[in-house]
Amino acid sequence: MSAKRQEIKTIQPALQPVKGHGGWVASLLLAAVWLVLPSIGIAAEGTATGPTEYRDIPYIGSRNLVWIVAQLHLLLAGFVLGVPIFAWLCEVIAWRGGEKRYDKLAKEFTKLLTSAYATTALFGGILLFLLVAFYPKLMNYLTDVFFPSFLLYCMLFLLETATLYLYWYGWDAMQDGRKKTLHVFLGFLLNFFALFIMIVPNAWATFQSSPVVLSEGTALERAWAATWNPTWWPINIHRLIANVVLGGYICGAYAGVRYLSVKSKEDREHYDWMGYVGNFIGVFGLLALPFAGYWLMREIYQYNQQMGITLMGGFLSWLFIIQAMLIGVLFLGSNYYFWLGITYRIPGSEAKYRRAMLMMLVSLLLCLAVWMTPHSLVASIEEAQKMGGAHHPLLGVLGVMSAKMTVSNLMILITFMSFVMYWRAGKQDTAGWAKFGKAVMGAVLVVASLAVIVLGVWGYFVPAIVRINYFSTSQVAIVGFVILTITPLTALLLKSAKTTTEMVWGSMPPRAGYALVLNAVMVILLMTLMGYARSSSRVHWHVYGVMRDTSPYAYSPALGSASLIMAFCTFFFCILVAFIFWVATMGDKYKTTSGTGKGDLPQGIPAMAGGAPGKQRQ
Amino acid sequence: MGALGKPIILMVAMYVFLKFILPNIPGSAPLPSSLIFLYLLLTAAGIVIFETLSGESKDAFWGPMERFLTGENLGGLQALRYGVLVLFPLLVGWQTYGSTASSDAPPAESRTIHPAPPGEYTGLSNPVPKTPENIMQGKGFYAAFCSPCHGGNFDGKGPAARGYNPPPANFADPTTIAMLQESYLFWRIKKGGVGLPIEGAPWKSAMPRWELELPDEWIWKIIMGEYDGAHQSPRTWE
Amino acid sequence: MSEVAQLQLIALSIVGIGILILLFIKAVFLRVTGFVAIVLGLFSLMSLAVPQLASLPPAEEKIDIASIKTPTDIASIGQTVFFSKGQCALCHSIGPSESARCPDLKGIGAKLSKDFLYESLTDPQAFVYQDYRHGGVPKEYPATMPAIDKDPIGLSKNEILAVIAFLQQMSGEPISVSTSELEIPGQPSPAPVKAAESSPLAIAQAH
Amino acid sequence: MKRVNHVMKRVLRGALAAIAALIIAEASLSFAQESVAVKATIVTGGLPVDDPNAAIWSSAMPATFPMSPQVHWPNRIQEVTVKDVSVRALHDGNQVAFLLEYSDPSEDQDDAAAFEFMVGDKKAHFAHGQPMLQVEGGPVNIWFWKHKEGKAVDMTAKGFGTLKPQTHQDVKAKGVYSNGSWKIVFSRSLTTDHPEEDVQITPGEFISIAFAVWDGRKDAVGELVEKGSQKAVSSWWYFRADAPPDYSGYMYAAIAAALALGFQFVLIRKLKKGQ
Repeated sequence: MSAKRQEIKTIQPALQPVKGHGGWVASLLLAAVWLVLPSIGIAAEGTATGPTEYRDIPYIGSRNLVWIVAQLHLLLAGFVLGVPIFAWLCEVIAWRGGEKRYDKLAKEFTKLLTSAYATTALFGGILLFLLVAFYPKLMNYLTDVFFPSFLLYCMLFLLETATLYLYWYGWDAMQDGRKKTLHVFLGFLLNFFALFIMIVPNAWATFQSSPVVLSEGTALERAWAATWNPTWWPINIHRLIANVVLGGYICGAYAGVRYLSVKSKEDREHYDWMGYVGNFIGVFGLLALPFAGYWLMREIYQYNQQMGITLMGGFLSWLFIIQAMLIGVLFLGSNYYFWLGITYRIPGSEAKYRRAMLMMLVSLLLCLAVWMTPHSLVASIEEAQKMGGAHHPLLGVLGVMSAKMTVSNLMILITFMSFVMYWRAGKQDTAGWAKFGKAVMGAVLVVASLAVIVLGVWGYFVPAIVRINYFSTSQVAIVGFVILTITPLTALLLKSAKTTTEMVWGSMPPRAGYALVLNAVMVILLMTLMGYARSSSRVHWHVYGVMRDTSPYAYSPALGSASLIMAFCTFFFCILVAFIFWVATMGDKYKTTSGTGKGDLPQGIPAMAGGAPGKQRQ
Repeated sequence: MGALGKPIILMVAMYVFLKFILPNIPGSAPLPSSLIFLYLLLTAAGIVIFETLSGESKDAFWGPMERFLTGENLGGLQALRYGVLVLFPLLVGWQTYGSTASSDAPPAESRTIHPAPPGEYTGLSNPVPKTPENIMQGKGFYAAFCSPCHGGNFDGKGPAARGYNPPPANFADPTTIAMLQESYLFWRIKKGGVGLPIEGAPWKSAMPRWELELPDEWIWKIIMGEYDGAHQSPRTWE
Repeated sequence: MSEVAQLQLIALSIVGIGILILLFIKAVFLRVTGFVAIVLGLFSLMSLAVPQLASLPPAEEKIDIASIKTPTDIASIGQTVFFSKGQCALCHSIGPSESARCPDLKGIGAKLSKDFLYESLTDPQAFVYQDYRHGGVPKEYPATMPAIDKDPIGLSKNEILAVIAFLQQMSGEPISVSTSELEIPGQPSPAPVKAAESSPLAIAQAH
Repeated sequence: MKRVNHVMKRVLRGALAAIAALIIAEASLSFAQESVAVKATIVTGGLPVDDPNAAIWSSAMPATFPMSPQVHWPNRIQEVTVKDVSVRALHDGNQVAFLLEYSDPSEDQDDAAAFEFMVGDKKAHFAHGQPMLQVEGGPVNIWFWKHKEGKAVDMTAKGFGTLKPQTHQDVKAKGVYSNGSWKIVFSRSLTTDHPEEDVQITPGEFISIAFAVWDGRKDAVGELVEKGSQKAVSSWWYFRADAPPDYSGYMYAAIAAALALGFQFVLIRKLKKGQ
């Protein structure tokens, strides 16, 4: 207890970042982690009476170490769960659509899985040991509550591992006919188990933020009650989508890096195409992600107003401005890649689409400007005095939820239209109803945008609950409706369309590769940022409102110092992924040089740019 | 220089708009520099994105810039080039000086206006029935205890308000009490400025800790009177 | 140099390293690494430019039993217990709430007597009024009410009385729990007390 | 077509003029704003510690702060006489002197004024360092002057009812009333031997400062209108004693400029090579 008071004293000037931990700087050094590992337990902090509640390690601090390892484990897990979804989708497309290169792509990524899976498990194991060592009291409590689901988790692990080995090693053996069907089924099973491997630990984590009361009962009943807590499903859905996004963008980034370094024409074409597919899958997950995030936030608010305000209006409110910036860059980067695709892959189309691209860009930037405008502004005292407080009298209205919700819906619409434009580029409609169809689509789009804006403005004048329950959901429904009407209409139109300009793969400029890398880094950063947000929103509780954190690390660090740890996690994760890719592709080079080559690479790729992804969603 | 000129003009126009025109719209105020920086950054990002969309536009954009920097075929503009080349390091140096040298401006402050309430104030509802008499009584209490600062018109402009920084809350503003539940107001009135968490900068708030002077029931009535008088309604889950 | 300035310097040097790599190194992988370094450095600089707030745990305030003089004091302790150790607010709300997993407790202090409340807390299944507002078929709720005086919550008699006082106060009722009913501290309480901190009349997590 | 051009030109010219006017208006506006900080300029050759009317005071920038009736704690009053105070400060490296000016229609024996400072690292509430519920606060140092006594009292408080004169008195004050306004000089050495009670002034650092004024007039029945907690107060503002010139900023600037120059050099060389 006295150590804690001491700590509070050292961090008392808390409007400055947290002081006092020499570990902050050191924590940037990976080396320190390993040097310090053997000394775990040196600083065991326990009283003579009672069992040890916390242990610490010097320099880096137990909390920071757990933070980094947990974050890396989570990112790897997201990758390991996202890649099979991605790979399986590609396999199904190849299986149903008969395009071999999707199968190749799927296999190329499944190849990563074994080593990625092992790395994830390794970090999971390290995390478990660290948690048991550093937080015995908390782990004891959680074990009490969740004991049955620990067993379930172990079992799932066995099943997942077996399925994974069958899926990967059986790939070539199960290529044809019914065997392929079986293989696709294996892929499904793999994802099915993976889903449960995700949602079981999600229950442990969400229970910490939104515990429910536990009455007497069998261990199973108690574990089940605790599992079914208010934020469990919102998190499950949010993470599932986010994992698809992560998988897609990482695929894109890998393709981007390879695209920058390969020389041969075929390779360039292949990686250009792969980058396109990765970006495409990432974007389509991204379109759904804000809705899932909104649902999660709403559940948190409903569960506990205090936690909701801590996140949105309290000490974490700045975090959401940073989040807005990262998501903004992600949206810009994804659209930029689409637009680059139009101008570079479809020769001569630039003049036709430049205007439309400018309009979309300006709208996107306007939306971003609204989204990034904070409610309380960073201002010097003088500036604040001129404004009459921390709110700007005019722009302050942009800071509230109604405005943010509106622009994020609009941004999703714009990004969707970017894709539709890309899809339609280089094609000429031949259908008789083409004019009419386009008019309908245009009308739907305009009416929907207006409706979203009107609801957003109206949202200022109705009670919050009406806005949350009716207006925001209507906005989401409208955007969903637009996507669901325009996609099939466009697909129908393009079925009969004549291709005027063939798509040229492998002609993208280097900056396209960097854009893909940027998008992946943004997604990873966002995940680390949200990891910090989730942990900090519990403030000084291990289990919110039930078990208080009485360790010296009960405080939450300021965003600035936390950002360096997040940046480190992101960087280290990128390196890990690069390593996994490198290990997995080492064999290929050997094969390539020994003569097989990539002979069956696609040449005429006309339908693919738009057609194939369209098929994929139907 | 056309491709290069337009973006420069756009940036300058944007700056002039944000710095000099927007603040002079009625009901507006000068923007803090952080916000101006943010908007200019977005503009710059937009320009770079648009100008690099295709090979041709990229060349049209970077080409003159490159030629300018390398000084090839520049002719009369050579002097300007040297000027820019000298100015850029000086500008960087000046910026560095500005951010490292001790400044006359006091540290920027960020105060969270509606920080998270303690857990035990999140789930309460008003136990006092919402009758016209109770609301009237609440308005009476408001006039006696709150209006000196928060104003007879609920606009935060009471006669005693002027010396206080942060200023008393303006209840007529839809982003204050209309966004909050009654229980939040109960906490703020009961515990006052000193009850704020650190992000609310409790040391600056003049709000009294009314629990020492008023019974809970009066506080609940004041809340009803406040919402009624400011023509707002509390946030609810119904 | 202030802490923020030091961190800014670190972030700036990360950006600088990235720029150097992009300027001088041709290997693609390293160039991409440099690019990532620039992005991450800028992210940190941005995070350092917003207000830096750490969230500190509130002090654990001791409540002296001698300071409890009026029923209102008991009710205010009850409020703390209701929202923290008692875990009541995990399910119940006072007033309408969308998230409430159990009956809304608004007005319950006026509807039920003190003894009935006490029994409902310690032996919740004795009378199953699963939804006391409705007559007829009881409404099902997702959570089952635990006996509040047993593990894992284990409130002492004093704490239960305090919660009842709070509920009565929140119903606009006169508080019928008097200070004389509270057990004198020092004497062992019949309820299981695990550690010092589970007896909030001695120590409470007050804010 | 020509006509259109002409109109366009006129519109453009008008817009330019409007912008110029706005810029000028902006500049004048920023001049007339209220202050947020008191700045003590460095002087050499002695501070005017006994002379509120010394010519050297005009070399210090006045800072104006609005005042309010004290409402945080009973007893309250609804209105106060003094609506604004103006503060100047000077220091010479050893001592600091403040000049407090405010208008007061009458000279009364009970007229009084005070400065308040936060002491130490912890934030203190401006109402006498009253304890805060979620934040551990620190003490405040109060320099109190009363016309009747003609001297300053150096006091410490940490919460209401804890205000006590210190055992060691370090502050001097002198007030002069003329033409309906008070001018009061407070002075002290920058640092003292009692850092836990007295504010320690390090040149270059911002210190929180607040003000209070009592108008000593009496009402019809001879009772003091403003006394004790019934007074005019201000919020926390900042005070900073200017630091002697520091050249490290120039060093950092030079390093940064050199780096920028190097970057520019390498970039242009690369561009010339056509990379």
